[in-house]
Parts: sequence; structure tokens; C-alpha cells
Amino acid sequence: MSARSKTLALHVGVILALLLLHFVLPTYHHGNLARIMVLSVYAMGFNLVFGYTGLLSLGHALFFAAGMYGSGLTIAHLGFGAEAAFLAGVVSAFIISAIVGALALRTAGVALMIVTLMFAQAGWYTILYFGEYTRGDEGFVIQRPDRVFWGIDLSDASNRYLVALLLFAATLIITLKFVESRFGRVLVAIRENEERARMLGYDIFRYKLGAVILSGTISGLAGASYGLLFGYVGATFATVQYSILPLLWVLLGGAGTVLGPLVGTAFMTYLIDKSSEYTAAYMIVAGVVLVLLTLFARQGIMGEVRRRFLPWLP
Amino acid sequence: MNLLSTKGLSRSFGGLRAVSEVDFDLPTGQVRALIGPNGAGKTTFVGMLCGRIAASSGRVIFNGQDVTAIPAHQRIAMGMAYTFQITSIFGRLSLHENVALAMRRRGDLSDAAVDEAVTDALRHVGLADRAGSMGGDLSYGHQRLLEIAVGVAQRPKLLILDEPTQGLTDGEIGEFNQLIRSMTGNTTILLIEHNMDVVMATADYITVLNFGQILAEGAPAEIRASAAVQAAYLGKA
Amino acid sequence: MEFGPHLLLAILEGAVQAAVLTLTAVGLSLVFGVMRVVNVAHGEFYMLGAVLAWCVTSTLGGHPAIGFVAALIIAPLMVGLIAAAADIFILKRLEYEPKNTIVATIGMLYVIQQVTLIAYGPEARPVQAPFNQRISLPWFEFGDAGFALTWPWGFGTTTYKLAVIVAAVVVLIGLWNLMARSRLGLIMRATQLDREMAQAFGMPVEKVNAMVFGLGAALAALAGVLIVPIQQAHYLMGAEPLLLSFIVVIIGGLGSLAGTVLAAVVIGLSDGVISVFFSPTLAKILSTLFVALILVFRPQGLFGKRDL
Amino acid sequence: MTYKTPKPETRRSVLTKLAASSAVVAGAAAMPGFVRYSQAQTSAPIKIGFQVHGTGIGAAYGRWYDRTTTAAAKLINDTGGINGRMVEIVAEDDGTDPKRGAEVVEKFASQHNCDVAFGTLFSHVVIGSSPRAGELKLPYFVVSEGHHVASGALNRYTLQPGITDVKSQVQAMAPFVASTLGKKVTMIFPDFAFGHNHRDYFSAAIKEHGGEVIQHIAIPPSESSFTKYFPQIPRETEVLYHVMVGPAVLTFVKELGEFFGPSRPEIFGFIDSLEAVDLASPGLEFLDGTYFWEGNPRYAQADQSEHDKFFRAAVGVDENGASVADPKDVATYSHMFGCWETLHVIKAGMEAAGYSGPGDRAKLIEAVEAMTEMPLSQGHPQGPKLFNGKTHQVFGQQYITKVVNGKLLLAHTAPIADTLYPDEVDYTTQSF
Repeated sequence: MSARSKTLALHVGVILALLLLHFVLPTYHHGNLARIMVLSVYAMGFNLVFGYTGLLSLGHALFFAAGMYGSGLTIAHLGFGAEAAFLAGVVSAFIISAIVGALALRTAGVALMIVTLMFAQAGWYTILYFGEYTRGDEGFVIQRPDRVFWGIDLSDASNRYLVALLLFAATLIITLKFVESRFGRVLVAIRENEERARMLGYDIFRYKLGAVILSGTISGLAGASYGLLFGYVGATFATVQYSILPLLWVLLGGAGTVLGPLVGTAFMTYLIDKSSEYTAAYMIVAGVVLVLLTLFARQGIMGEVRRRFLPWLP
Repeated sequence: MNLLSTKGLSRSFGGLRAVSEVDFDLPTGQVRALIGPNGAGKTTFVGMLCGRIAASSGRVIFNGQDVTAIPAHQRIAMGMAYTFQITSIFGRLSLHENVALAMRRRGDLSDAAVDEAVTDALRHVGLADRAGSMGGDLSYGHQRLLEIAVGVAQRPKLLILDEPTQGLTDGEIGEFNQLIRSMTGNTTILLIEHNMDVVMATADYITVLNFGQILAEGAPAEIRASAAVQAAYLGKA
Repeated sequence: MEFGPHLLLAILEGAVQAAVLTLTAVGLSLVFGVMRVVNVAHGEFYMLGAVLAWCVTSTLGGHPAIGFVAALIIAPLMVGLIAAAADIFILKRLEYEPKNTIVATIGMLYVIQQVTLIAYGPEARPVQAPFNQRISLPWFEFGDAGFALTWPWGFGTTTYKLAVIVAAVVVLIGLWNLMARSRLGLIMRATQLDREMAQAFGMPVEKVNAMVFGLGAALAALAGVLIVPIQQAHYLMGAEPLLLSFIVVIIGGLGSLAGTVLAAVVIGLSDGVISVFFSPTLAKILSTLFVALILVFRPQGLFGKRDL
Repeated sequence: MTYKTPKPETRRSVLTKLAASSAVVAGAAAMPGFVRYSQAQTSAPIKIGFQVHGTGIGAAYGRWYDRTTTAAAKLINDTGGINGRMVEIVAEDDGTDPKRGAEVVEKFASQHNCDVAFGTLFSHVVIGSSPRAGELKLPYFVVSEGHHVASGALNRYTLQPGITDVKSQVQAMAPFVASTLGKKVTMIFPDFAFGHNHRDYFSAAIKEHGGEVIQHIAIPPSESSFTKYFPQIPRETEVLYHVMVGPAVLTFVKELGEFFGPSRPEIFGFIDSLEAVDLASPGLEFLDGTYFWEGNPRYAQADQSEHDKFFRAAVGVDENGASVADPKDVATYSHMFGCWETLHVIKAGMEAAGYSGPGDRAKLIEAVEAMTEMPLSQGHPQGPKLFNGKTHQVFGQQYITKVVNGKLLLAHTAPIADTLYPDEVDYTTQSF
């Protein structure tokens, strides 16, 4: 069995497994998994930049929020339908990631990290500044009638799950195709040895920008879906914490692995959900995990799996 | 007709003039060796040729086009290939991928064609059987060969080899010399080299750089005979 | 209030901010300059300083001055030790690889914050200033009665706020002496200039790392102690100074101490002054974007020379 | 945002649409195992999910909300529970974060199988959680004083029967401010939604009483020093109206004092600026003679009702509004009563509805919607209330206290009449 077909089998298998879980999971975990799938779309978007291109962005919350507010505000103030609003969200994430990318990618390393952080911070302040429209920190509800997509009521539990699964599957396949594409392989080359890649004649900036835009747009897609699926648009999603979370998920699951984001997001979500039953300070878990990861498992879960068992894992 | 030439090419770092007023011409199809003592400015000069270092003044003309202001990756795309002095391969990628990356950039090959060409290129440097292993797992000598294979794989008009035989065993050097000879005719080669045996074995013509300026140019025999060169270079060697 | 006094008051307030900010930022800058480590947990060391100050003062009791002086010594010391330990047990093992250290310090940020929450609680707790008298300030104007001193309404400051400014200056002078005169200072400056060269000259670069990290954290903690009689100790208070310090260190040119001090003063003052002219939230948006763009178009910062 | 009634959605059309988007997925929807319901045993205790701000900016409030809730639950259980069933409080920390808040609501509904959820204070958490509560058909009793419920932004499953909302609080202050303190008002408020509510509602209300706001001073989020904003206070200001939240409140008030020094205008503040802060803290001396809105007077008043006495004793608060255990640990007295009263409303509602399990959730909500008068009583120690079933919002009298020798003494009681405003929504028209 060739690596390609193994890969294909594995990922189709994962998607089918998630579909199967739809019928067997108890309500709570069913709902959780729906959220996890949407958030791992966000994580997959982040992974393209962090895991595959080797760029550390601390500002992805800006793209997530761009998607969320792009859809939420158009519904609230322009009376868009869910379909148009969703599109608006993705487009605004696309535009913003293009702008931020074009600027931020002039820097590298530490500077890049701080620049992205600053842009995201400015974005958050902007949301608060235009509180008249965004309702500032309070945020606002997307009412159920506004959450009907192609006649599908997204507030219905099973619809939400299936739509989340659809989004997840689509993103999974896209990222899989992407990282196996020539473009994707160049990104990996850039991550591994930027100077060498340049001296092979690749326009590094163009490739990085491409990665940031795709990554930002996917993050925005996650943000837009999150708003529509869970009915709330709020400024906390634009705060630094929501830039750090995908980093945490991806590191935990395994940077530069296609399935890592899902694994990491699921693992972290349940870790916090469980630990919150024992300690009020459950974010301490996030902290400890981050430190331990850097110390002992920089590859993350799937990274280790790849290293030990499945070298062909993309 | 010259594939590459420079006019008054200079570069200074702070007060120090690493390369000054170099006029250099490299005819198509020639294997040119660039030699000179340490700190003669060879690497700086080559750096300016392929765009890794910006020139302070002067011009670089490649294939009839002034490329002085053109960024490195575009010069490569125009048909230059550069192999690093300190091996710089993709350590965590397979040999196959290392070479394939070089092939694909040209964009005119199907995946199948790339695979074929890669195997071909690896066979050329005798690494075909290692295609699957990671670049980082190779011995230093083999990494140098891979480096060269990557250069060759780009099917460049001009191949710039920066001290390619550094750290190679005599056996490997022999293979290298054959490799170079086998390419003469269809590829123009600029070879920065310390090992005079390699130079003498491969170069059609030699340029000697000293204190950032061209000290002498000529056929291997002439250079070997030149007193100035011996004083500046061979004497020390 | 008339424009003149208003502006002056804003500058005065800015100066207090600048003083505290300088100490915090210099700590961050030192760590980056010498160790090339971006310490995202720096703000938490500042917070720890403030929280420990509360613990010390509230356990000692007696005249506020006693507890406060004790806090000035104990808090930075403890925080410094904690940081040094973090360096030895975490950062050193990561060989200071940039991406990993950033992630690790993010982790440390959460750990410190949440441990504080458990041990100290969610309240904002006040620490009494050793002394705190209000000083009304005069303003001059040329009325028909000619030159006259007036006492504009609300135009004043407090002795403690002035003391903070003085204290910051003193500490900076001390630090300057350390850098200029001591062997540690020499090693730090050498490492900052050229790490490889310093190592080549057989300087124990790796050894000083723990010290530098501790010193940087201690400076932040000291800033925390100085500010806590003005603001309160709260487990989330680290975020703002972290962001500001980043801004300062960037504008100052990453790693350049002189630049950092200069930038801290500028930022601190402007933070006050901008509020005179702009809607505050808008001001925050603009200043954040400004900093981002500086990094984009002038990575070496406004005053710095070194590139990243 | 105005509410539109949902268009009916048949399973079939859902399927066709889904099929259009993905064949794989479509197959799924047709299969059984969709509706997930779990009936609580009628003998089992009534589970009340308590969404508590254990961490994050709300934590200081959260701890007192927790104590109050525990005390109220104990009282209810000691007096026979609800419909003979004991009450079990299931507390989950929401980190004062809307995303986590929504997750917690889901956890109540489908993991802990709670009968109702309750207890949220911070508006963004309420707004983030309420859609999920609505979808999961989980009655969600918030104690947030936000106007979001009565504004119609939420849904039929979200109610606020235990605490008056900010719009009422603010407008009820206007008559007193205008008549007793002065007509030229300068407002200082945080530059986000909560502060904007104060800005908008008070500015409008004071106008009606012949006063005007001559200056709005918005303090940006995450600000930690305030003096630099105070010079914007016009000299002719007669009344300074301040409201601030978050960890920096004490700094804010202290610097206010340092700014004015000897000569200050009348100062009227919302106790939020000093909630959970000891009035004896250094630097607050200047507050003597200033006025505060209090949802419920922190210091036991001369005419303290027996119910307030009982309430304090039950929760463990002394006559200075601090914890009996630790006099430095000051209660969030103006808000926490809401938890107590809300639990009693839930009890009354369940008993009126003959509530037996999640199947009766709709009945419970209808029962609460039917409520009107809530007289001063053990269950309503803060004072008499009037519930509006259409807007799901309760209205209660508000208190203005004056600082005298470091204590807050009652100066004015705003009657319920002053808190009323026209309905902005009728939730009863929404289907369950």
C-alpha cells in the first residue's frame, strides 16, 4: 500500500469515524465535538503558517474575528442572509490577511511575532472603539432566524454537527491537497532552509504571503462559521488569548501534521473541561502543557506518532 | 559571446573594500575557476553575481541583461544556479525532495518527468540508491555531492560552485572532476576553488582575485607560470 | 482646566508611567539583548512584584513605610530567584531556541498567573504608600494685574508619585554602574555586542544567562512594587505592562538599553499627552498600529542600530 | 436587533439541502438517534446549574455570588426544598468568558442534566451563553443587571427576575441627582458597552428632569491610570457621575480624590466603582459626603428590615457589608442579593408550575412570566419588586446612600415607579 493511498485511507477514515460518532455520541460530547471540529478548522488554518511555513504568528485572532464580525455585522446591520454573511466573513478575512501579510512578512522571527500581535491588538481595540455597531465587549447575538443557511437551521444540534463536519472535512482535504501540492512543498522547504529555497529561485515572499492568506482565510472561515453555528459574536474572540489558543492546539497535536490540529484541539478542550471540575485556575493546565511540550515533545502528539510509527503521515 | 560579465563591480563593508572595480567576462560554455587567497573577496564577488549581496557600485550583466537590481531568486530563475560554500541542503527532507524542489521550480516538468529527472540527477552523483533517505543523514562528502546534484538539476545556463570539493575525499574529488568534465559544453561553470589540482583538472580558464581586484587571468598553464600569482597565492598555498 | 496646566498635568502623569515603564522595559530589553530571549512572561514578573509587595506589607504591618521598604528588597529578590530557576530548568534546556522559548514563556505566563490566582485570589488589593501628600501646583498667567500665580482647580500631584520618578532614576543609575563597572556588566555588554565573540574570548556567556534573566525579572518586579501603592495588586495586571514594554523595546531598538530608556520616556509621556488630544481608545488603536508599522519599515527601531 | 419569528423547517428540506452540500452527510441526517433527551427522575434532586465567574475579571463578584447561592440553596433545602425535592447546585466556572460560558451551559443541559441554569453576571457571558440555552431549551436565569434581556436581544428561555437592569437603575437616579445634587453633570464611564449604557440612559433621563450632561469622559479598556483624563472635567460641573468596573476601580476613585483635593463638586457614583472594595482603604477619605447608587445598601441601615438582617446572617455578611469571617473581605452587596432572590423565584415558579422534570421547562417559564408583584420578604430581602413577564425583566426600588464617616447611609429610596420604562420586546409571543 503506497504512502498516498495510506494517507487517503487514514483521512477518509477519520472523516467517516467523525460521521459515525454523530450517531453514537451522547448529547454533550456530540455538541462538544461540533465545536471542536469548527475550532480545529481554525487550528488547521494556523498550522499552515506555523507548522508548514515555520512562521510564528501571534495575531491569528484578528483573522478569526474578521470572519466572525464580517458575517455577524452584515447580518445585524445590512440584513444579509446567512449565506451572503458567511461569504462576507470569509472575504473580509481574506482581505485583512492579505494586508497584514503583505506588511508583516517584511519582518521575520521575533519582529514578525510582535507585529502580528500588534495588528491583532489594534483589531481588538477597533472592535471596542466602534461599540455602537459591534456592541463592544458585550458582543451580540445572531438570532436563530438569521442562522438558516440554504434552509438548514444551524441552531439545530444535528445540523450543526453535520455542517461542522462538512467544514472540517473540506478544510482537511484542502490542507492535505495543499501541503502535497508543489506550492505546499515549497513552504516546507522555506521552513527547513529559507536561504536555500531562495537560491533555488523561489520567491520566498510570494510563497509566504500565499500561506498567510490561505491560513488567514481559513481562520476567518472558522470564525464566520463559529458565529453562525453558536449564535454569538463577541470581542473576546479578538483578544490575544484567541491567538495563543491555536498555537497551543497545533503544538499539542503536532505542528506540521494534517491531523495534529484536530487531535490537539480535542485533547485541550477536554483537558480544560475536565480540569475545570477540579480547579478554578484551569488555565494553569494550558500553561503547564505548553512548557512540557517545548521541553519533552516538540513534535506534539501526531508528530511523535509520525516519528515512531507512521513515517508517511503528512 | 559572454554569458556573464561585470563592469566596475564594487562592494565595501564599512571602510573595508571587499571587491573593487572588477571587470569580469565569462564566455558561454566555459569552465572558469576563480581562485585567490583567503579574504581576496571571492565569496563577496560571487555573492554579488547571484544577488545574495547587493553591489555598492558597478553592474552585473547576465545573458545580455543587466541584473544588478534584480533579486536573487529572479536571477536563479533566469538560469543561474548556486551551490553554497557551507553545505546548505534540506536536512530533514529526502534526497529525492531536495533535488525535486530544484527541478519543479522551472515549472515545465510534470511530476512524472520530475521523478525521472531526479533519479537521473542522483545517479549522476552516485546517490540514486539513497533517494529515500534524509539529506541530514548523509556523510558530509555526500552532502556536497547532493548540493552539486541540486545545482545540476536546475539545468542552469550558469552553474556557480562555491568551494565544492571542500571536505571531499580524494576518491570523491575524482568523481567530482569527472562530473564537471561531463557537463562542459552545455553548461557554463564558475568554480570557486582552493584545491589547485581540481582547478587544473577542470578549468578551461582561471581568474585570480586578490585584495578585491583581478590580479591575473589566463589559461591554467599561464597562471601556473605567473610570478605575480605565485607571490600572491601559490607561494602561500 | 486651561490647556497649559492640563498638558503639564498629563506630562506629570506620563512621567510616573514612564518611570515604571522604563524599569519594566529595561528588564525586558536586557533579557533580549543579552540572551536573545523574548520573554512573554515578563509582565507576570511585574505582577508578582506587586502581589508580593502586598503580602510583605500585610504580614509585617506597623507603619506602612516599614513594610514597603521590606517589600522593595524582598519582592525583587524572590522574583529574581524564581526567574533564574525558570531559566535553568526550562529556557536553558531549550537552548534558547527562539520559537520554543517564546512558547515556553507563554506557558510560564499562564502558570504564574493562575498560581497567583489560587494562592492570592482574584481581588485587587491595595498597598498603602509610605507617604502620600497631595501637592497643589501653581500656574502663572498674565492678567490685567500683570503676572500672577494661580492655583488651577485639580492641578496637582502627590509626593509619592514624585518619589516613584526619583526612585526609577536612582535604580537606572545603579544599573548603569553595574553595566559599566562590574564584571557581570562587562560580560553582559560583550555578549550583547557579539555573543560568538564573547564566547570566543572565553566569557561564561551561558553562566550569566540565569543571572541576566533573574535581573530582568527583578527589575520588572521592582516596578511592580513601586506602582502598587498607586494601583492595586491584581493577578491580571501583567498584560498591560508587557504590551507596553514590548512597544518600548521595539521602538528603542531591540536590545539597546539606551534606546529602551529613551523610548520608555517618550512612550510614557506620550501616553499621557495623547490623551489630551485624542479619544483615548482611538489613541490606543493608532499607537498600536504605529508600533507595528515601525517594526515593518524600520525593524531596528527608531533609536536602535542593530537589525533583528 | 429586532426579533423575527423563525421560519418552520421540515426535516425533509433540511435533508435535501444537506444532500446538495454533501452526499455523505445527507445520508446521516435520515438515520435515527437525533433527539437526545434525558428525563430526570422525579425523586432525584432538582439540579440548578450555576454559571459562576470563578476566574477572569468577574472572579471577585463570582466568589460572593457563590456564597449567596450556597446560602440560598441551603435555606430552600432546610425549608423543604422545591416540590418536596432537594435543590442541588452544580457550579461550573465560566472564566468570565463567553465561549466557555456557552460550553458550560451545554454542560448543564446535557452533561449534568440540570433543570435550569442560573447566576451569570457579566453581560458578554450572558449574551454568549443565552443562544445555546435557548437552543437547548434550558431555562436560563441571569443575575446580570444588564439591559440585554429587556432589550429583546436574547430569547424566551432567558430571564432576569432577581435584579433590576442597568437602564432602570440609571434612570431612577436622575430625579435625585437633578433635584438634590445639581443640574450640570459630567459623566466618567468605561469606554465599552456597560459604560455606554450608563452614558446613553442617564444622559436621556437627566434631561427629562431639567438637567444636562455637559461632558462625557470615556475611559479606554485596560486603562490603569486615570488622572490624565480628569482635567477634561469642566469647571462649572456641579455633579460628577462616575462608574467604573474591573480591578482598577480603587485606583480610579483614589486618583479622583487626589485630583480634586480640597475643592470637589458633588460626586455621585455607582457602587460598581467600589464594589468589593473596603471604604476604609487608604486614599478614600475624600469620599465622605459623596453619594452612591447601591442596589442594596452595603451597611446595615437604621431601619434595616428583618429580611435584610436574615439575609446577611444566612450569607455571612456583617453590618458593614464584609464577611463575618474576615472584615477586610467586602461583599458585592449591591448585586449578590440577585442570586438569592432569583433562586426563590425559581422555587416559586417550579411550585406554581408543578414542575417535575425537564419536560416541564416550558411550564416553568410560563409560570415565571405570569408573576407580577414580589413583596419584600425573606425571598426578596432587597425590597419589593415588580416582574414584567413580557420583557422577562424585574423592576425593584433603588437606593442612594451618602458616605458619612466612612459608612454608607441611606439618603434616598427610588420607588419602583422611577425604574419603569416602555416594553421593548414581548418574549411571550415567541414559541418554545
